[in-house]
Amino acid sequence: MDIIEGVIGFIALLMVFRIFLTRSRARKLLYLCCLSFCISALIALYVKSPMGGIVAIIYFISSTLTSNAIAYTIEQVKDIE
Amino acid sequence: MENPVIYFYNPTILVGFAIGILSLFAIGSQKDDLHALILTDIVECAMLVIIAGVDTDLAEALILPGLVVSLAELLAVSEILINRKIIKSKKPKPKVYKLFEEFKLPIYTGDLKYNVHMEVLETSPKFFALVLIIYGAILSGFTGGAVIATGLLFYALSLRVRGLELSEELKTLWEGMAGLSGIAWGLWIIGFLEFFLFPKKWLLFLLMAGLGLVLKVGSKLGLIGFIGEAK
Amino acid sequence: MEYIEYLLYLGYVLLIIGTIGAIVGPKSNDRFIRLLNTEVATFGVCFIFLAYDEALALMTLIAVNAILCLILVRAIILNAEYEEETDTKIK
Amino acid sequence: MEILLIVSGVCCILGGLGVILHTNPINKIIMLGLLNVGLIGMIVSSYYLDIAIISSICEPISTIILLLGYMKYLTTLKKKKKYGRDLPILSK
Repeated sequence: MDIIEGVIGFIALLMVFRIFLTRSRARKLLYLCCLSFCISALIALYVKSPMGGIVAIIYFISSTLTSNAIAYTIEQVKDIE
Repeated sequence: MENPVIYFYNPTILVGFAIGILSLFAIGSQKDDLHALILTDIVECAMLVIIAGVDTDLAEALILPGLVVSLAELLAVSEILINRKIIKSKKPKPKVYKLFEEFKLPIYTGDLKYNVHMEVLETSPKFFALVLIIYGAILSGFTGGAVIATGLLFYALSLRVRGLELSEELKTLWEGMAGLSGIAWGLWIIGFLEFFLFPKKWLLFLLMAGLGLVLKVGSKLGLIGFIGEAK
Repeated sequence: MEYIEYLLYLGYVLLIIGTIGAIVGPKSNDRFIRLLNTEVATFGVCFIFLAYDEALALMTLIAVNAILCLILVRAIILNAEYEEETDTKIK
Repeated sequence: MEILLIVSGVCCILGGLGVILHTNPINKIIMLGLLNVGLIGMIVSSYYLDIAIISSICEPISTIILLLGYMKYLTTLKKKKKYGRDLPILSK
């Protein structure tokens, strides 16, 4: 169990630093997606009860919506700027 | 003996005072009105932090109405600023005001690249509004009112962004909620008063006061523009 | 370090960063950028509420913050739409 | 210390610095999402699960409002600039 949490935590830390360091906007969005998947897994592993599963599911759905909206805006605004 | 300033005051209260004084200086040297309005937000943060640093149950009871009152205050000041700007400008004032008209997507004038609506706004708002309204009805009081208002406003916004009309049922529902506001206020006062007069039946009066506050706060957000969309 | 102290110092850092950024941040003459900078200070308030165990206040603050965004963004858009006429009048 | 605590603490500090230091509003909004991830992680690690549900539902709402506002603001500014360049030529 501990190994799984360690691997996921390492991937999450790597993604946080890559979000902060890259310049391209599309790559930032991609890494944000990956980070939210990692956090959702960590939540489900941290809370050991069925309620934790519900919270992880709701967080997963709403983070997908956020990245969808940001992707739409990036493509539309590219010309104007 | 440690430093007397830290001995008398909590560090939270010190941070709150520092932020408040800094942002008040910034407001004083600002010339534009809207910048000052945005900086007022930080003064509100400083107020909340100072109250929270007291750390008793009374602090939590003071924060809840403070949040709602500051929301209403910012709403009123922003309306005044917008109206003054409209009167000053040469453009004629629009005769018919529609709720959230200014958020409509600019794809109709050909400014944007692709002729597509944002996909999230077509599928998600019904789900969000349903979940938020049911959840807010379970939590009553100020908290439930704020949660319900968030769901209703997001649903209305998503309809208007796609260029659709608000349906008649929704308008009637909202107007009915605004009309219930006076009754809800009476319910809250009666519940709060009887709570001291007849302490034996406390559960009934507690529920009455909570229900009154939910309706009151949830309908207060109809103040944005004319909710009835006057003809 | 204790868990509560960790939360408290995180809240102080976010509050101070947000305030300084909103007053003298890079390109903070633009209204939209200044609005985005003030959001950081709001998150600092969230952390301090979490550290002092005020659950109901935290829930209300999160719900109210979304509506506050709506009001301020609306004021900024309408102001930008009607502003140009007054500028030319001054010239 | 727990892993969730460390990850969300790093998220918060880097997100707060990133919102201030970037100058393009879309980059700022992405960084605001990063800050929000940290907040939800912190709330879950102190076992307030009902607040975590409310927070994760209200996050896309405020993000969508900010994005719509930015699109409208940008097109308004662009129109104004086009119109504003014409005016001095006419006045000459």
